[in-house]
Amino acid sequence: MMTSTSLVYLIALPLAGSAILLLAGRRSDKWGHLLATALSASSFVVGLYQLSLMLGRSTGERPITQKLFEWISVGSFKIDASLMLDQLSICFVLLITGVGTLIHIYSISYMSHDPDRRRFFAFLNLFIAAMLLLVLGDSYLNLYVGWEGVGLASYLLIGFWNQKPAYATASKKAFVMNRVGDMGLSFAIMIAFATMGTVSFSGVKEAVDHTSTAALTGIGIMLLVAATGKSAQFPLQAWLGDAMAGPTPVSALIHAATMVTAGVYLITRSNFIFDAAPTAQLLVVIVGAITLMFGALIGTAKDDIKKALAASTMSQIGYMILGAGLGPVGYAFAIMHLLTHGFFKAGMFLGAGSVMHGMNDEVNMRKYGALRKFMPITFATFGLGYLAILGVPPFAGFYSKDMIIETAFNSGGAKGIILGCVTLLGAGITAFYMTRVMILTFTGKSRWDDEAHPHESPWLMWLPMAILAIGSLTSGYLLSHGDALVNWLSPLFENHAEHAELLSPLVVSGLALAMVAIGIAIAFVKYSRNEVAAVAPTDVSIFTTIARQDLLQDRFNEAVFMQPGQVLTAVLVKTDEAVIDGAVRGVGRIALGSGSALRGVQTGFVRSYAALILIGAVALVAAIWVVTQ
Amino acid sequence: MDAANYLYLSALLFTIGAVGVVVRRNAIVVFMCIELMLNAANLSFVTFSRINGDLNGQVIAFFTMVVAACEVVVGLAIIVTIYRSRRSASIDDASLLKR
Amino acid sequence: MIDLAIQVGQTAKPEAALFWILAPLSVAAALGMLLVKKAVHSAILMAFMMISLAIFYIAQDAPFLGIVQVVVYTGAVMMLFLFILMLVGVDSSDSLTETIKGLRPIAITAAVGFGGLMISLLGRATLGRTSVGLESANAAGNVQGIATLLFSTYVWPFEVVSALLITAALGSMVLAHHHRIQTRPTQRELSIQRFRSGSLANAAGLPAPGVFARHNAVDVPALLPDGTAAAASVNASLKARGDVLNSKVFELGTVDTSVEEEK
Amino acid sequence: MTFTAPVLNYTLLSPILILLGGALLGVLVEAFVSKAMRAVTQLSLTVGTLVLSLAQVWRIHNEVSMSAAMGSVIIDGPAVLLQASILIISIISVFLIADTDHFTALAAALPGSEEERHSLETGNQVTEVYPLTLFAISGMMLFPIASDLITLFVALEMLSLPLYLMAGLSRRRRLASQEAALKYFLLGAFSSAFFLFGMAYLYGYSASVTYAGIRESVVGGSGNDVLLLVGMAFLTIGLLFKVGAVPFHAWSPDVYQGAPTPITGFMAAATKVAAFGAMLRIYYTVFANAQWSWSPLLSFIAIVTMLFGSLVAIAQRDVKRMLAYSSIAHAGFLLAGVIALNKAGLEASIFYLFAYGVATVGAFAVVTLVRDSSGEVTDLNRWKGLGKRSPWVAVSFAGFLLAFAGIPLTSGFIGKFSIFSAAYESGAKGVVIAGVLSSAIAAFFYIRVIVLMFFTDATQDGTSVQLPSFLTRATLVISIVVTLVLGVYPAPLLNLISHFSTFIR
Amino acid sequence: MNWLTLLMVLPLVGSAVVVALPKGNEKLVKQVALGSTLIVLGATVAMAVGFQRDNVDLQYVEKYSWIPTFGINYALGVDGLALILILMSTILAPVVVLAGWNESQGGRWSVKVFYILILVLETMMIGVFAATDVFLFYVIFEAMLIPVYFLIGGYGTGERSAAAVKFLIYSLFGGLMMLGSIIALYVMSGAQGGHTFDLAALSQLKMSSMTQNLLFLGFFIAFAIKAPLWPLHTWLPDAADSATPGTSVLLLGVLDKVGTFGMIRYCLTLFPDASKTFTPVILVLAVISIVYGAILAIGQRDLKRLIAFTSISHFGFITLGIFAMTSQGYSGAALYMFNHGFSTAALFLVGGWMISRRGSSTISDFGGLQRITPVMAWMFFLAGMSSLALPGMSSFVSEFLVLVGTFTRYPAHAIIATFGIVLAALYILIPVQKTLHGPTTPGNENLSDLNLREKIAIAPVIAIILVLGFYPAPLLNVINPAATHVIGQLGFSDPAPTSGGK
Repeated sequence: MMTSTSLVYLIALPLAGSAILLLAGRRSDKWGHLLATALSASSFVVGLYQLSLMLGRSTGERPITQKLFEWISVGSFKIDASLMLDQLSICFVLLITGVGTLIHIYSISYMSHDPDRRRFFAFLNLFIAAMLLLVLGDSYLNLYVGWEGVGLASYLLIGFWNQKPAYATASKKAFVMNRVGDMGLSFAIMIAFATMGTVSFSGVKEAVDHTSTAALTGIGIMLLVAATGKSAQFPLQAWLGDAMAGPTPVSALIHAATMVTAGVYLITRSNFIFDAAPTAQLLVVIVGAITLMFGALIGTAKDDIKKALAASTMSQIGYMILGAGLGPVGYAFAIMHLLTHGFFKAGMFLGAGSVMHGMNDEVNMRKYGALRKFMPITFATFGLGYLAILGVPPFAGFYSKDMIIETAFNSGGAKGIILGCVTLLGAGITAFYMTRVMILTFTGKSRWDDEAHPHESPWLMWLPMAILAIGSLTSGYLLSHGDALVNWLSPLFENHAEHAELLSPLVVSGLALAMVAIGIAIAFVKYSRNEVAAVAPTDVSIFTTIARQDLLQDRFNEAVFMQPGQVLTAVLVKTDEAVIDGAVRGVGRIALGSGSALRGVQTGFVRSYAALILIGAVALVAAIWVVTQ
Repeated sequence: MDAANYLYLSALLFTIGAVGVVVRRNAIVVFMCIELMLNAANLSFVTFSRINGDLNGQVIAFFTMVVAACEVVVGLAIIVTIYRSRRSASIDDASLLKR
Repeated sequence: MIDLAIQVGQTAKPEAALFWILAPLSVAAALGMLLVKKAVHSAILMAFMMISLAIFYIAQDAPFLGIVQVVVYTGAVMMLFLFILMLVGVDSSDSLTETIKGLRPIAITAAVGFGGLMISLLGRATLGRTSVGLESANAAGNVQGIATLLFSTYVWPFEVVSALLITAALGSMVLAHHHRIQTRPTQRELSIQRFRSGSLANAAGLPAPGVFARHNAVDVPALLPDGTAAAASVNASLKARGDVLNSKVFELGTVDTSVEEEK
Repeated sequence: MTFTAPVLNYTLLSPILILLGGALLGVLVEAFVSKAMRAVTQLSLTVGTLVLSLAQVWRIHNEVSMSAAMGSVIIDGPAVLLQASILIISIISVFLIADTDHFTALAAALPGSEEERHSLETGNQVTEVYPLTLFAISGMMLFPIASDLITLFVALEMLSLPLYLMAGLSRRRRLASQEAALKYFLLGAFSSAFFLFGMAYLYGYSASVTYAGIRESVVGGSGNDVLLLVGMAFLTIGLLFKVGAVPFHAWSPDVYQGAPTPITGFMAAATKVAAFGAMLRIYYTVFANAQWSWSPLLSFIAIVTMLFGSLVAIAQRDVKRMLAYSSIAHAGFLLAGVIALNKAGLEASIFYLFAYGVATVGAFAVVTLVRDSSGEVTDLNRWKGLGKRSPWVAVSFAGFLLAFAGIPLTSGFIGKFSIFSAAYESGAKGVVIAGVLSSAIAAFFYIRVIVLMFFTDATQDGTSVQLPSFLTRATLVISIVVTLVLGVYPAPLLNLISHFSTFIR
Repeated sequence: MNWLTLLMVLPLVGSAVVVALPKGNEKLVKQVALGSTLIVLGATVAMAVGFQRDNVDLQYVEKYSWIPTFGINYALGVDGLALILILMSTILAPVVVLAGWNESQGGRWSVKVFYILILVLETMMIGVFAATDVFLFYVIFEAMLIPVYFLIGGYGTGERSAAAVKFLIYSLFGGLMMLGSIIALYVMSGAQGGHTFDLAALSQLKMSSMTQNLLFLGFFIAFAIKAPLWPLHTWLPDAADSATPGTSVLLLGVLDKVGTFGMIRYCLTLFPDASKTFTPVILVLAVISIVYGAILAIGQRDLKRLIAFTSISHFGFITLGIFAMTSQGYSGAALYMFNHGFSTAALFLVGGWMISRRGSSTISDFGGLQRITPVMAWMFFLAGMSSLALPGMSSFVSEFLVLVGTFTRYPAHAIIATFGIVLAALYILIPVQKTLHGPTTPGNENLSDLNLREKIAIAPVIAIILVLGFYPAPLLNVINPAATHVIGQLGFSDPAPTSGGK
């Protein structure tokens, strides 16, 4: 593999920005956001430069590495701090820095009234750096550093307004649930090291052949656990909705476009493991399928625009995971959906931010309505994103999502049919809830409070939205034209044998569009024709109630983990005091007690002392008597 | 009748003396019981002296008498002192110091 | 017991008789010491027992010790005990009820155990050599034999014992010796004091005790010319002991019977 | 029968003879020197005597003799070491005794009487304590070097009688002091009766009263061991009484508490050296070959003693009583040295005795300093905040306590280590385990006192720390310095002990 | 040049100077103390530079006869592990002095005494790691309790004397257990060729497995108390609760390391077979400590106690690493010791500043500090991140090494221990949320942010945490040779990759 000396700048630039802003403190308030944006942009430029270099090399020589220094080396556990850029990473690098830069720009305006804007940009830069490390690391342990780094950045950004207790709690929840996933990654690394003696991607890839399936399945499942945590997949998805506590640009960047897709990256990156571990792969598919339905169902019931979008994100990532779980055929489609999703979902989030910006930070869609007139640009960009996510041709989603649905159907047997149906149904539900969002927000009658004065956002905000909207419009076509992305990525993946086609692409598209149409229709019937209540109605079906509560996931966690955990903690605290320390104190008390009791021997009477001596003498004599028996 | 009988007698007297120390309360009687024990020991010395056929035992007995005399002097002085302070010769009354 | 008996050998019959008479008596006396209430009785029993022991010493060819036992122990030490008993109160008697809970059963058990075990052990003891007797050791005389040992082999402890004696003397002095707080008044001072006191009644000295003509004893107060008793005429210590007789019976046909003498 | 005149080696006996001479001179001083001059004369006489005696011990330190006094005493290495220890401990004790404030003005005066008040006012002093102390010391010096039972018995009485007396001479709380004397005396006499009875059986067993003779019988006796065992047991009772081992310990807390504090210190330190010295000699030479018979029993007693002393000390509220129980526990530790029955055990015991003795005197010296208007304050509750009142005194007391607890860098640790390792070496593992365990228990109450002194606020109850007199200060300084130096660099002393500690038989 | 002796003497000289200083000038006392610790640090660094890192033998060896009667030597020497621990101690000492500039003021005694105790303690801290004579080690091991005892009892807060006593009694008890074993070793050495306390010589002793097991326990209990291993930990929360932050840093950061250091240096070296025998039990205890400490930390209401319980969890990791008997485990544990010193120092020092400003250590009394005292909040947050072993922090490297090293031999233990990292997130983030986040609660409005002195004090700690997180090689290079050596001596080598049984 070729080596490079410039990869490090990708990470170093935003990292330096973060460090400068944090260390300089208030002194950098005036120019901090500009610096951060500039550094993010320059990182993007470096990324483009690397892309151009890569394009200039032949297929086999495209991946490059840079060894920075020896990080950990103990015995056979040798980890270098080294970076690797290949066809997969470059996609992510560009997505991260590109979308990231747009969101930096957006945030300059969006956060302009916040006294801590500089800190916000520092965190954003930190996130960019960590995310880049995640995708550039050449071993699982390096990836792990970025993995937790983005977790930290996410925590800091979700809790950016942590003076609100609920937000602080949300950030904590995100971190802790991510850590559960991280634990999975730790296990995966440990198993890998114990069985293969290496944790670098290349090393593991080589070792797969002579490693047992059981071990590979273990690693795969643990990687999946990691992915579920980071990518908000079932059963570790509960944090994502709460994570909307963070400023909207954060939701757009981290919780829509980039970080949450890290799980997809991980699974795709580990394709050699999953390909060799069918059980793990099956689990990936199952998790993806469940989550996509899960997210879609939650999305139908949310009145909070950001939470609805978050549920959608969850669902869309479910698609990606599902796609990645479909094996060699699916990886590229998963990545493609990831990239297109990065555009349209980020665009929609920014749109939501724009709406909130104009609506005094109101997030309840029931208090929107008729915003189309007041925010035309936002409506337009949001609408493009909407079409993209629905998979309406020729928007981006059409290319990427349909590929996944198709691949699902074609994955063979009952599995293929079930998965295909699930993805189709998901598409329909997606259409329903996205249409609901559109209707509630932009059409109908206004349901705002009196204080609200909706207005279009400044250009600094709508420009990024516009760019992303263009992406939503074009990216699908560009990436799939001539199987561009698939071919680009194919050197990384095993060659695959084609399954017999169950359904042709045209049929799939037709079915999908039909489902979408049904979804849209239901939404129109339900929301456009009826008056929408400004206050969420309570006399709703049990399903709505459950969906509003994230399908009871929080309740489940509360009842199964948190409450028993709290009880356990309380019991242990008491036990520690009463039993363990009590035992120690008990020993002391026994000593003191026996001391006090033995004091009783000392009656103060000479005669009893003499009796003691006499008893001693008798005892001695008796002992002699016994001995000489 | 053999010389060993003296030893038995000596052991008996010693025992009685020892018990006396425990059961009697008058300091002087207690002290006399101790003297009884010393005398019992002396009887053993004399008897062993005879059995062993040397006079060492008798010499020890003699020393014992002298030492006992000294002890008596000191002991009685102490008893008298405490009697004068307390107006009581009962050793049970002297039990300020305990526990 | 049998072993020891064989090895030790038999002693002459008369000694046996002596032993079997005196031994039970001395044991009885020793037990008596524990059981009698009055300390002085204990002392008497003790003295008896010591004399018995002296006889045993003599019977066992230790005449010197026997004599010393009588002279030093019974004569001097026991007398010292008796003196102290006098000082403390001859009549004082102990209550024999036990006040310390549980002590008596313990003491009795211990005593029975101790005595029983000791006798049993002595019964088991063997010496591995025969009894020698003191004939040869006493050949030059018992006193001479002891003296030889005392002044040669045991000269060092003998010397040290002298220090012990000094210690004892010094110690008892520390505890008993009073310093004179003020100097004793001289005859002259006493005389001056007498004359300077309120009346001249005592200037000539105190009246002598006893009643002229009727009775003449130190424990009866003198009668004053008016027939009343002169309290000052009796020794104070007699009064303190309550040994003063009532003088009333010795008075002449009294003029005034209501006078009560002081005590 | 011919009489050969006895030959005494006066040089070898001179340490004791000097002491006796000094004591006799002291008696004469009582008779002929005016009251005003008596105290200072006695003090200088006593100290002079002790120093002279020590010098004499040094002069004979290389001598070895079994016939110094017609076979009554043995002069050998351990004898010299023990005698020197006794003398050094005695010297610093005498410094304490010299503080006039501890002894009654007139022993014969009734407590609370006019006579007592008067003699207090006139500044009367019982200067007889000096010769009595000297007599006691000469008894102690003789005790460990005696080599026949008679001398042993006489020495025992000689060291005891003055102590009985002096225990009753306290200036304050005189009833308690007299009670202490009575208890000490009665129980002491009781135990010496056992001692004597044991002697009788040993004499019966071996037909000899000398160590050598008894040893010969132990090694190659023809009869059975009953008389030996009984005699040994009773003799041991007498010795164990003196060292305060359970169950013959009961006198010591009461006597320690009641006796005048300088005497308590002297008694606790010097008597232990003497008694253990004698015990070591007897068990290491006379009874060594009967080890099978006494070792288990003595081990049992040692274990019980350690644990009892440590446990009961926890529950004490009086500093003197606490130190008494601690000294009981230490008697148990020292018994481990006897049980060891090897050269290491002997060396360790001698080191321990010296180190412990010095620290003990120091500790009691501190006790003498804590006072209120009615004398010493021994209630631990009133020692609160001592560290604030008088940091140096408190720090040195803490030093002694840490030494007792066996914390490293104090002499106590080296002592404990050496004695336990010697005992372990001889296979007495149970004793070592019990020793370690009771050390842990013991640490508890030593630390409690340190907490009281340093970490508890003082209450205003009139307790104060007296400014130590020059001599008391000397005692304190010497003992704390010795305690620390022996903890940090004990090598010279250990070498010395190792060089000398062989009993001749 | 006798480097180690020099290092030990320097603080003593410093304390002598402090003693000699005139009364009343507290500032001068502090300056002298700070100067002394900095000089010691300089000397340590100078010494460390000359350390030959590929040499597994002891270096800077010194040996003088101390108590020849018992074969005791004043023998010093360091291997990589000892070197980094000494380095850690000497770095922490000036930090503690500077950070706790005013913490000596509330004590029972003067400021002077405080610094004398600190300096004397520093001497002993160096000595305890440098000793190669078992007796010398024991002496220092026990003697160093005394200054700490007075530091807790004299300058702490709350139930300080009770806590000090508990600490001392626990430690003494453990020490006496060890003394028992030491005596046995000594006696055995006498029977097998002459009394000695030389570590190397003692490790050659032949003994029955029963004996070895018992003696091992004697040592191990002492060390397990020191490095609080469940269930011998209950002294630590009380002690940490009562001690001043600086004392806590030295107590948890350095003194407790003696326990884990001792396990490596003494338990493993002297009793290899017994170590193997007891490994299953110890591993279970270690895992329990990890989880238990973490859960208890979550349940604490008091900031200091919380930190103490986190340390119990961390010591579980260290113990786990040691007894995993792999080079990763060993190096991880060794590195963990070093890192834990700094992460705990950061937590205690910043926590201490928060507590002294707020006048309360109850977590719920704080709130919203991030808005009021941003720098302090950041420092606390970073310290917390270090404690939960966030990648990029030094503690991550060590924790992960321990887990990986354990997993290769004892997967089950490693798996349970890994759950500790989730709990760690909880026990750090809960107090972070309660103290730093949320609205500013009454009583916190006027707290002041860190001053320059405090910033200077904490800066090196944070710097070390971060730098070593990315570049631990300098330390690992020093530790690694010893790791392989020690593991090899025990007859272990790292498990080869299993290929999962294929």
